[in-house]
Amino acid sequence: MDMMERLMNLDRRWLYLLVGLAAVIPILAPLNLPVNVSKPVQDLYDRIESLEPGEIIMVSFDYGPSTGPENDPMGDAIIMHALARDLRVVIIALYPLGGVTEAREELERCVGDLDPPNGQIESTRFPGKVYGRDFIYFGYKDGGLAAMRLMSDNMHEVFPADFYGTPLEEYELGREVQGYDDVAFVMSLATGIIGEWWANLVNAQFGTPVAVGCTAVSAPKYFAYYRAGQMFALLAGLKGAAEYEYLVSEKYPQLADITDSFIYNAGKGWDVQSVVYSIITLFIIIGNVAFIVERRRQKRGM
Amino acid sequence: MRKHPITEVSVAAVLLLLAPGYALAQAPETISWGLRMENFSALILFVVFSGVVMTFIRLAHGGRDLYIRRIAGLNAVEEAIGRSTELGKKVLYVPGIMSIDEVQTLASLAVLKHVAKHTAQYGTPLEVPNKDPLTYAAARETVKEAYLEAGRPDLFNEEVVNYVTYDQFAYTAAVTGKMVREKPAANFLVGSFYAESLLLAEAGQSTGAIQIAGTAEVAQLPFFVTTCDYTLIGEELYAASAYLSREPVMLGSIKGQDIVKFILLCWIVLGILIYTFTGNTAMHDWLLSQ
Amino acid sequence: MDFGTVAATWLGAFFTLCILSFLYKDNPFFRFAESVFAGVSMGYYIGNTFGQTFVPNLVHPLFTPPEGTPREWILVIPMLLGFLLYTRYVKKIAWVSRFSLAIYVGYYTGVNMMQKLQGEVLPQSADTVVSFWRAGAFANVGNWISLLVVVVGVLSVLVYFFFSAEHKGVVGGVSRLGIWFLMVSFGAAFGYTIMGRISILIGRVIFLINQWLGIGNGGVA
Amino acid sequence: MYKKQFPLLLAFLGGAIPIVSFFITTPGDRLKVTTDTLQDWMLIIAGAALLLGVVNLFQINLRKISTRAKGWPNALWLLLSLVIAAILGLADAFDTSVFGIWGGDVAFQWIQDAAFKPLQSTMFSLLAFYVASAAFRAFRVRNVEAGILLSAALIIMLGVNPYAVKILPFLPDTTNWIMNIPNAAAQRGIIIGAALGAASFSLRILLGIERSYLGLQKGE
Repeated sequence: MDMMERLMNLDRRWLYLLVGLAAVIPILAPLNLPVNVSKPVQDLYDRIESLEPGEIIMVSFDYGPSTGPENDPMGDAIIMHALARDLRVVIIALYPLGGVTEAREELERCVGDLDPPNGQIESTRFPGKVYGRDFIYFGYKDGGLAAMRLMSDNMHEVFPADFYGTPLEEYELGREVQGYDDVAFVMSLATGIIGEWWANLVNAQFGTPVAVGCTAVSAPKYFAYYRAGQMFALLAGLKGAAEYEYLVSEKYPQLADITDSFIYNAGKGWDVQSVVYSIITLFIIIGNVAFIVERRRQKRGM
Repeated sequence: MRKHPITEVSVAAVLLLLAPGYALAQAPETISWGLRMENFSALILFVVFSGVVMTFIRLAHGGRDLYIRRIAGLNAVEEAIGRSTELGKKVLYVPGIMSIDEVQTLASLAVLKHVAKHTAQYGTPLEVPNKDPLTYAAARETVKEAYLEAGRPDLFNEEVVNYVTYDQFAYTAAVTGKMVREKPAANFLVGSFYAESLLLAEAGQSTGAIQIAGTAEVAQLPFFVTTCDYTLIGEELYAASAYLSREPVMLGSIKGQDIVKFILLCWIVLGILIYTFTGNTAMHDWLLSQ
Repeated sequence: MDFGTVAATWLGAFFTLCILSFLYKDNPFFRFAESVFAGVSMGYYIGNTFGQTFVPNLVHPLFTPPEGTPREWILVIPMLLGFLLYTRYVKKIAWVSRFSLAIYVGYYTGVNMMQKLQGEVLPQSADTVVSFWRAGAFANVGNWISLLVVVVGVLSVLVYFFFSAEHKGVVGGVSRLGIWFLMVSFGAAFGYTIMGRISILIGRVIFLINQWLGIGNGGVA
Repeated sequence: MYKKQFPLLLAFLGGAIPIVSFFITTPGDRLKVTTDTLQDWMLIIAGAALLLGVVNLFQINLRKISTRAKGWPNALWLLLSLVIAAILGLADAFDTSVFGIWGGDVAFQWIQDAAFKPLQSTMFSLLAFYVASAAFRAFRVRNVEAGILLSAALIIMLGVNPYAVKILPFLPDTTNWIMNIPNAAAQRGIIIGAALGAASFSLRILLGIERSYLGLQKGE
């Protein structure tokens, strides 16, 4: 029969249709596919859970819009987790191609609309949390490695003013953070090499604990750093983001509500990725079964 | 010896390039003549490499027969052009998306010259769309000369080698569109490629064209290998022009490069043995900047 | 939202759908989008080249230097080399256009050659010179095997690239092994890269659903 | 004669300067500074070349329009959008306003948001579909090599499948091992080989043996 042959030479557009549906459906109606929390992700969660209220963490936005689907939910989850635990958050951006807007957008997504220069400083999502005291956005700095080296004890030289142009000295949290020693750890949300710099420069030279949230494509590279102990935790791609989001949502139902209200979150991204991978895997297997059956038949036929 | 115009010209060249820059260069006077020790290993490698390669070029020039193994992708070049000729369809040649500051692009242009010569001989239409303007300029020279050498300068016009746009994906959109509409019988995807590699190769595959790809971009090789009929992998791309031209001088340089590769292999093996059994890291350390 | 933003969103959605329609088949909408894409991107790079290259590196230092700084007359040379490229349109002196190409190629060839030797051959080889004895290699069988796999992999792939020897006998066997290593690498990298591609698609889907159709509250930019 | 030889000489010299300055220092490190100056010049040459492409685009598309060749309206759209985007871009570059209404920067940003960026990222996103069809077609057990290719890909793909990982919990670690060990080894082999090949090709260029990029014959 020619069904096998037809399967083998299936019009590729059917496959395109399935992939397209797999990308749209989970966004509109989440499938909530299971996630298995892995150790590198659990490490980050445990670290944040173990910090004392009032301690400061630094989140660096080292990616641009093209990897937003992977990195954005990591930023959301960690910022909200920290605020829910009454930690304080310092946000910076080092990625030249769009890191600065990513950081502002994710911050506003987490805390609600902000306009510090005109007085809108209290978070609408986290009542009582105030810009400049509980969280602050230092803005973007170019120069990568050089800036990171200088930040170790001259934070104010690198960032004289915050994102909105107000001198750091005018904010309580701004005054307090003079260098890496003032933060409990640095979390880098990275797309390219900047995350590696945090590990092999900042962690290696200044001993600052570093965690990285990287894209799936660069994950194997970062996994080697994690194994070598140069970073204490690692979120890799949509999978890592979904695992972390899951942990936080389990413990803090109020955060789960916020996350669920987003049109996009890591759980949905993970759904899309899992389904697309399953479709491709399935088709590869079908294609091979058809191929083997067909070849057998041809051999017998001759 | 007769005085050659080249002497004056070369003096002019030195003046043009070196003198003004050198004279105006302002730098601390603390540095004087010396070797950059941090690049010392590279210097030795450079000297050995150039020495061996040039020796073999000389030997080849002297008429020594040099064996080079078969490279399947290159043997298929003529087959692909032949099929286009039979079908009366176009040959599409994509020289990558990078400029001529990238060696892969230059290697691609050398292959292009060979391809263009054949298409000119057979009168098969050729199209070379470009993303980079300097590559475009160089490819135009290359193809024009190839047509001239093949005795068919009449076949050359401004549309054979053309310019599309400087954006990677806009270029890809235009070229994939072209593939689907004009259905070339042979697609060459040779040079430096990034994310567009699979878009081009998969679109080309869907039209049933014979596809020959070549790149040294490690991240793109998987996509070419899975979607093209033949793929020149890394070093094979750089050897392609020598292989196709069969010129002894070129083959000599391939031979020389093989010898250096062999020396390097021996160094690695010996280094591992010494490191493992004596703990001496000298052979490892020497390879890194001092 | 102001009119400009709304218009940009609608146009963006229109173009997004035009490109996606190519998946079904080539059609007039894709051809239109393709042409606009080529035109707009070219215009963009013209603006970009002037804004990022010509104005700061040529116009300012040569024609409008800030007060107190002298004009950098030396920039006349690259400007001239740039103009030489255009002599190709004048048949008689067309050969002069090769000068600029030659300098450009020569310079980068020199730079690249050093970069390849110093930045690729040396460190990558150095990473392969490992000890099977030290660094706790024997303490952990897994590590030892990994080391062995790396060394065998690198060497066999290098043997595959030998052009002087026919792939027969020992050389043939080792280079076959090299091909297997290449296949593992290609297969794995292919399977792995799909992840990154999916997230780009998600970005587009969210743009259409959220920004254009206005469903949900905020997402990937 | 010098028409042919002079460019080759320029190429040699252009390459010799960075190579020499890579290895030796000269008084005041002037050779290094010269090399850096050359680098800036190259950017200007590359920028100047952009207009070469524009000239060709106009040549080809104006001919299409004037002869009413197939698809000529698209040629018109192409030139029109090129001109508009270029005007806005130049207005931005020279800090002027467009028709005195919009600031150049605002207008240039708008056309990027409305057309350039969505077109660019959608074209990029087609890859998600293409990887699927390429994988389906290419990963077949035709022979030993193809079988290895397929197995490696399948292991990796199952490693990110939540259900497969539930059954085979070692898959994610296997994925990392394959990516970091055999994959890295093969890539290293390719990189070393390719770097040597590139160096040898570079040498042929500097010596004037490879000259097809200049449109020169051998021996000229």
